[in-house]
Amino acid sequence: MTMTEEQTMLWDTADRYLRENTDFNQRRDQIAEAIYNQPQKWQAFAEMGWLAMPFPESMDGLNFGLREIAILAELCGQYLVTEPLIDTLAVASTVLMRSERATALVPDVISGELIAIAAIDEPTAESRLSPSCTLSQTDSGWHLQGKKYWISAGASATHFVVLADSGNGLAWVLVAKNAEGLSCETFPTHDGKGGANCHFDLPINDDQILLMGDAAAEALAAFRECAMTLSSAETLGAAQAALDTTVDYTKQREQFGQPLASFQALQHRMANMLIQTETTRSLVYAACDAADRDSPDRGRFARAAKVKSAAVGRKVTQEAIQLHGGIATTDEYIVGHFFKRVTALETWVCSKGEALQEFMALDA
Amino acid sequence: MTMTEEQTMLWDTADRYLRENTDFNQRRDQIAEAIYNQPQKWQAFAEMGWLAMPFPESMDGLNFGLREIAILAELCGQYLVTEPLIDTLAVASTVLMRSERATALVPDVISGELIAIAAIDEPTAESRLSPSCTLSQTDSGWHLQGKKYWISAGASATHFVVLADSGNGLAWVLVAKNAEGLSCETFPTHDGKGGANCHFDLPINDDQILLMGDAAAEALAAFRECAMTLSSAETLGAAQAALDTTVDYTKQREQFGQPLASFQALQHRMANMLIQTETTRSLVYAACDAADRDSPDRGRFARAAKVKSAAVGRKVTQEAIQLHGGIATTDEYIVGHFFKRVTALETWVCSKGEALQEFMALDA
Amino acid sequence: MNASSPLPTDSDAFRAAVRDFLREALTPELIRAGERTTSVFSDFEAGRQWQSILHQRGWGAPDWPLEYGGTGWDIQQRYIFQEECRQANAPTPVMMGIQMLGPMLMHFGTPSQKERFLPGIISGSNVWCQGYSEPGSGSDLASLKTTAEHDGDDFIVNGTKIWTSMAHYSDWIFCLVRTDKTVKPQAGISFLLIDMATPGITVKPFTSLDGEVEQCQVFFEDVRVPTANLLGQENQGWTVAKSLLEFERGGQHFTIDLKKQLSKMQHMMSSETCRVTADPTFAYRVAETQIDVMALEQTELRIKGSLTAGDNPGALSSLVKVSGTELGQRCAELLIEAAGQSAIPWQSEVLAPSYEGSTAAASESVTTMAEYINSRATTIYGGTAEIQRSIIAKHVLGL
Amino acid sequence: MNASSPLPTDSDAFRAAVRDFLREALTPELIRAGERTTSVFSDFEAGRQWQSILHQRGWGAPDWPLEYGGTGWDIQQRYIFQEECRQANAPTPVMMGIQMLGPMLMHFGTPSQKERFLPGIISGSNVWCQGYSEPGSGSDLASLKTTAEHDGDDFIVNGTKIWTSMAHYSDWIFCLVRTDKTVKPQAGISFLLIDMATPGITVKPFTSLDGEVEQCQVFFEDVRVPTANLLGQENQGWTVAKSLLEFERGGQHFTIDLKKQLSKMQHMMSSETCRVTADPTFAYRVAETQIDVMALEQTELRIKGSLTAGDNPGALSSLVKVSGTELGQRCAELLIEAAGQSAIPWQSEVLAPSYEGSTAAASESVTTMAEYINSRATTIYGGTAEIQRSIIAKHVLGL
Repeated sequence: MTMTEEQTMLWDTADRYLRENTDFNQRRDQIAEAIYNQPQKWQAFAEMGWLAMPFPESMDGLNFGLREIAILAELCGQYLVTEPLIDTLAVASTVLMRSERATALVPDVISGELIAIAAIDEPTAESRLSPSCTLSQTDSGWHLQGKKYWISAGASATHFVVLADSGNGLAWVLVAKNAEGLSCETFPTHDGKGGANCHFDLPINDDQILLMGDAAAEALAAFRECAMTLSSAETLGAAQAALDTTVDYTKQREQFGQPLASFQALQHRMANMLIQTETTRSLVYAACDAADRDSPDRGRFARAAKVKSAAVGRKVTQEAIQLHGGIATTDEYIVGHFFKRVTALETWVCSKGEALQEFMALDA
Repeated sequence: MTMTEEQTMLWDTADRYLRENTDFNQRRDQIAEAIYNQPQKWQAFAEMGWLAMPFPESMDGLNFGLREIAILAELCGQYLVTEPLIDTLAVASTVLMRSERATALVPDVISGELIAIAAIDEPTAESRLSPSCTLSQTDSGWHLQGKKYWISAGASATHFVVLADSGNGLAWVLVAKNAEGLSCETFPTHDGKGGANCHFDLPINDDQILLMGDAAAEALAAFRECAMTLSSAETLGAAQAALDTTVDYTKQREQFGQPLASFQALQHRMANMLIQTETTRSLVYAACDAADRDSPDRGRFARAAKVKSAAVGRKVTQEAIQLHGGIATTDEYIVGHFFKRVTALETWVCSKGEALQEFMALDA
Repeated sequence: MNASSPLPTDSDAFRAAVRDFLREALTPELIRAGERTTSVFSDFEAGRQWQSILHQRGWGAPDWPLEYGGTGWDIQQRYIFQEECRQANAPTPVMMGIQMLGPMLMHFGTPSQKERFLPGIISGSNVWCQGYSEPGSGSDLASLKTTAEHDGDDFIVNGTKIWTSMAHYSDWIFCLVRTDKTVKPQAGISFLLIDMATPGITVKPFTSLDGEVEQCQVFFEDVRVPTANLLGQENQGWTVAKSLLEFERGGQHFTIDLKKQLSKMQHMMSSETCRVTADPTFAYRVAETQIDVMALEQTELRIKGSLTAGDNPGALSSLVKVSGTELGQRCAELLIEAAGQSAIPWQSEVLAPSYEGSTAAASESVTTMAEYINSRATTIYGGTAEIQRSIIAKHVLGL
Repeated sequence: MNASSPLPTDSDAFRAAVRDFLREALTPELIRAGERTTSVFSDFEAGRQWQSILHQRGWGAPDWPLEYGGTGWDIQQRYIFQEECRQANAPTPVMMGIQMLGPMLMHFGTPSQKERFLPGIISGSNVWCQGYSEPGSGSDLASLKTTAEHDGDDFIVNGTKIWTSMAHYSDWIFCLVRTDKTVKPQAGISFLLIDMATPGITVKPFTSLDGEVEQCQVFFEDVRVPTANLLGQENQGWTVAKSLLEFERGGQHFTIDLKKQLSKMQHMMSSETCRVTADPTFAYRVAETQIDVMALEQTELRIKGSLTAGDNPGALSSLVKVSGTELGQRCAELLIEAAGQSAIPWQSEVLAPSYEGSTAAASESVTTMAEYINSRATTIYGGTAEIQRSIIAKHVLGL
């Protein structure tokens, strides 16, 4: 599970770029102006090939596996990236990759022009897997009708990839954000990603239907599994960064004449944070490897990683705030932002509870 | 919830008696010789009126409430009493009190000659509430057939009060331990109470059937509720004693040139032990008061106390061992014995899981 | 009708009387302010308005002795009153003056100080904030560096205070300042009452993690404070502050808020957006939390039962504060799990009591995320959970 | 067939070969000894017998280098071997000689020491125990007081050691002793190998909380030990011991035992005595524990993957020890809950491998209580969980 040379190079390059191009105060200012996807940054991601990662070489892609994509996810957590990177890569790796009709779109995805975000959540909880959004046949083609809510990174989308019920199984439908008949309300989110609530009531032509029936269901399963692992990886990166920040802070901050880091009760709690973060790391990397080997255990590992990372991400970032004290409760200090991002990741695509139930069902 | 003068007196008297008549090493020796009920002690309990507590004055009883009985239970936890005190008082307060046929037995119960222990557990889990043990009518009377296993304090019983299925609802049947047709295997238990496994296959006459039908079911409900509260009270006493022992030990024991009690990580853990023990105390006393006031909430409080005390008793006694270190893992040091007794109390009559489920059912 | 007017002493009747009052007095906007409260403070103006209404009714400070405008209610009645206010979604005003400074003024203040300050506190016309923590001294309060030096009949105050809740709205601040640097830290501290309008004071508000502004840093530059504004003896400020801290911890009925959170949970679990109805462990975790809330409630009753009004609950208040705040965090965690994805929108305009429009979040999740985020601060302010545990270790266990 | 005999390198075939061997070599009594193991040690005689069988097969010390009788297996194969032994209920011999002393002898021992001691260790004919802790020095190991003073070619050893596992069965003890009192504690300690038959040694066994005897106190009164039995340089014992401690922590594959516990759980949950089948949260808690075991297993693999044989896993071994032992305690807690009342009988005779009679406890719960009780010691011996956390804080986090 150590990194290959290629992976190390990818990590180093991405880490350097993000370190040099991330400014925490600038990030706050941009979020305040409802800028969640900074165009130059997105362009740079495209130029570095990040958006081409999952696609095969035949499509001018890099043919990277989940382990490589997870490197970016981990760094997104560490640098609090608000750009829709894991969101688009999860869709690209699973839905777009499976759709012949999407082939024509891939160059725009790779260049960064087309930002496709999955729209699966609806107001009722069950509808995440069984959408109430319908795709129905009309005389002239199809019609999409329904609501998709609380779409993380929805504010940055140029297109939505909408999960709908076709009457004949599931369907994934591509809808441009500016399409007539789509009313889309965007809103800020606590984690700075920006979200959207959408009402769809519009005609759809064949080309927009990316997948249907069994293929669509398979793509949903793959999308969810991919999202579980990527959210785990990003959570890992955020938890590690929260721990690092805490270690640095407690070494500097003095109370009662000595650094906080010298208090045994705090030391043991930071040791727990490390233990939890490191064991999570092992599981996240194992989930990537299981997926890349297409192991029969891949679904089990993805769910295990999700369950573990959700619990650990929550606990570690909560502890990071507590060990800092007052300063961590302000918006101008970074550590609380890891906590907020981890909180959002907890429920993105699949909650810890859902993952645990599915894990048990796989074992039964 | 502060104690009345009478309760304080009861506490002080019982505390003094147990302090003066409890010797930890003697206790170990007796357990090794399979003596779980020391005759002089049991006689003293009777003389102090402890065995008469639940009965009305008309029966020469003291007519005390659950709050007073719980005082004894708490002290049983503190002094690791192996005599079958809460076991017999739980039966007396609920089954015997409800049975007219038991009236004749009460003087022997009060004098300590008749030691009646409830036998409700059977090899399968469900049978705790729906016994597979049968009481069936014969030409000449009745016949009791079946197994009762893992009867805590069963080794000290002179009689068993057996829960059986009469075909017409439940029945409580009194069987002398030396009755022909009862084969009884006694065994030591980790908590020093001694137990028994029984096979019943014997004729029963009418006088032995203490309760039947609805009255028996009501008595079972009352017995379980009473046992939940008394096990909570004894757990509380044991947890408090484990905490006190830990505080004393860590003040004396030095490591790295200072008392263990001066290490912040250990201080905070002992503070947690105190917080948990004190909040449990509040709930246990509230459960007693709810029972004594016959409040509509009495069942809810009994179950809440059971859930809380089981969790806290486990955690506090585990922590007590950990904070002591090696010495606490030996049989000759007291603190591990609180842990073992609390572990036995966790499952006595009703487990934490059962109590939690019942608590939720009451709320629904 | 003033504080001494007869109210039913029977608790059911008392509760009914409180409910009648609340039904009449709470406007829809005040109720919205209560509903959309995401921390200990409601919308400031709504809170001030509510305090004035309560004061007019004679209920401005139920915990105070009758002579200072209290109600004369017993502990049970005060508990019922607070519980009914919370259940009716009354807003919560800035209470530092009433809950914290008031009792200490009564105990340590001169007659003229009491006369001067208490009426403005109870009416809500003077809002107070608390100036204890400093950038360099959080848990280690005694290391504070803000100085007050004599200059004729005045002190000259220099320094800065941080985590000063609601300072940007406050008329006055009660402060710990160093008046003697030559003695050991606790011995050289005094307790000063300072008019926020005094020249030389500037306030820098912080945006909290939830995007709202409640905390501030307050800077003092050659601020003149009359020596008449000293509460207690000079260099005795630590004694005054210590009782205050304990009062702060013991003065809250945590279980009232916790039960409110649990009833929100019931409401959310029955909504269609709830993400956890299919997860059987969730209901169990809620039930275990309920049981812990019952245990804390009985503990609060035990402590209150052994105190007479005005007593100092001492170190046991640390136990209640730790349990109450950590249980509140658990409730907030359960709520955020139940809300799931429906809580991600962050629309601060929605929290204004005047807002009547629709919300991007599910209606039952509008405040959930902010409450969850703000719950993290509850184990930090008013003495961290770590400090409370150290107090328990030292003063209860004698370690 | 000795260690260098060819075995299949493909892991499935290797596993099959190990299974074949175990099927043949394990007698019913040895299996019963394995099944009725309630701590790290099986019945002593059964363990010794098994070690001798393994040694004859050439598998007495798979982790050792080939030249000393090791197997030459890679990490994966050693893991499979251990896993198969555990799954087949092979007994666990006293391993202090093989796991702890052996590697240090290879590293610090003179040629003649290696020649003299290693063969007896691997064959099981010489059983070793570890003499580190003393009544006054537990976690603070460096404060130890047992002295060794030069007298001609001997040391004279005086003092006492405590928590010496299996001392009452051991032929030899490796000890930390103080050889220089004038320097700071760590600098004056030496590492001595002492024959337990030497006059002046007495052993006092302790009954453990579960009623069995494993721990002892060992007393040394003017015990003569040849200076030739010094391992490493005089006053360098701390260095020797430190690597040993880390080796002890890293040398165990915790997840093998954890997976065994989880499979016991599956078995118990399908039995009719199981008390928790109706409780849906129980299955969830088992699943979450399973996930934590998976995470630890992957962590063990990550650590092993970055080590070559014989390397010292260092501070990361503390992480594995804390997680492994605390997870083992969680498994033991789940098992005791599942067993419920059926685990209350305490019949030590039942634990003897020769015992074939019936049991008062349910058959699947015979060892459950003792395992639960003994699990509490796992976070105490070999460096407490507190010491491990302090090591992580210091050496990994740099606090």
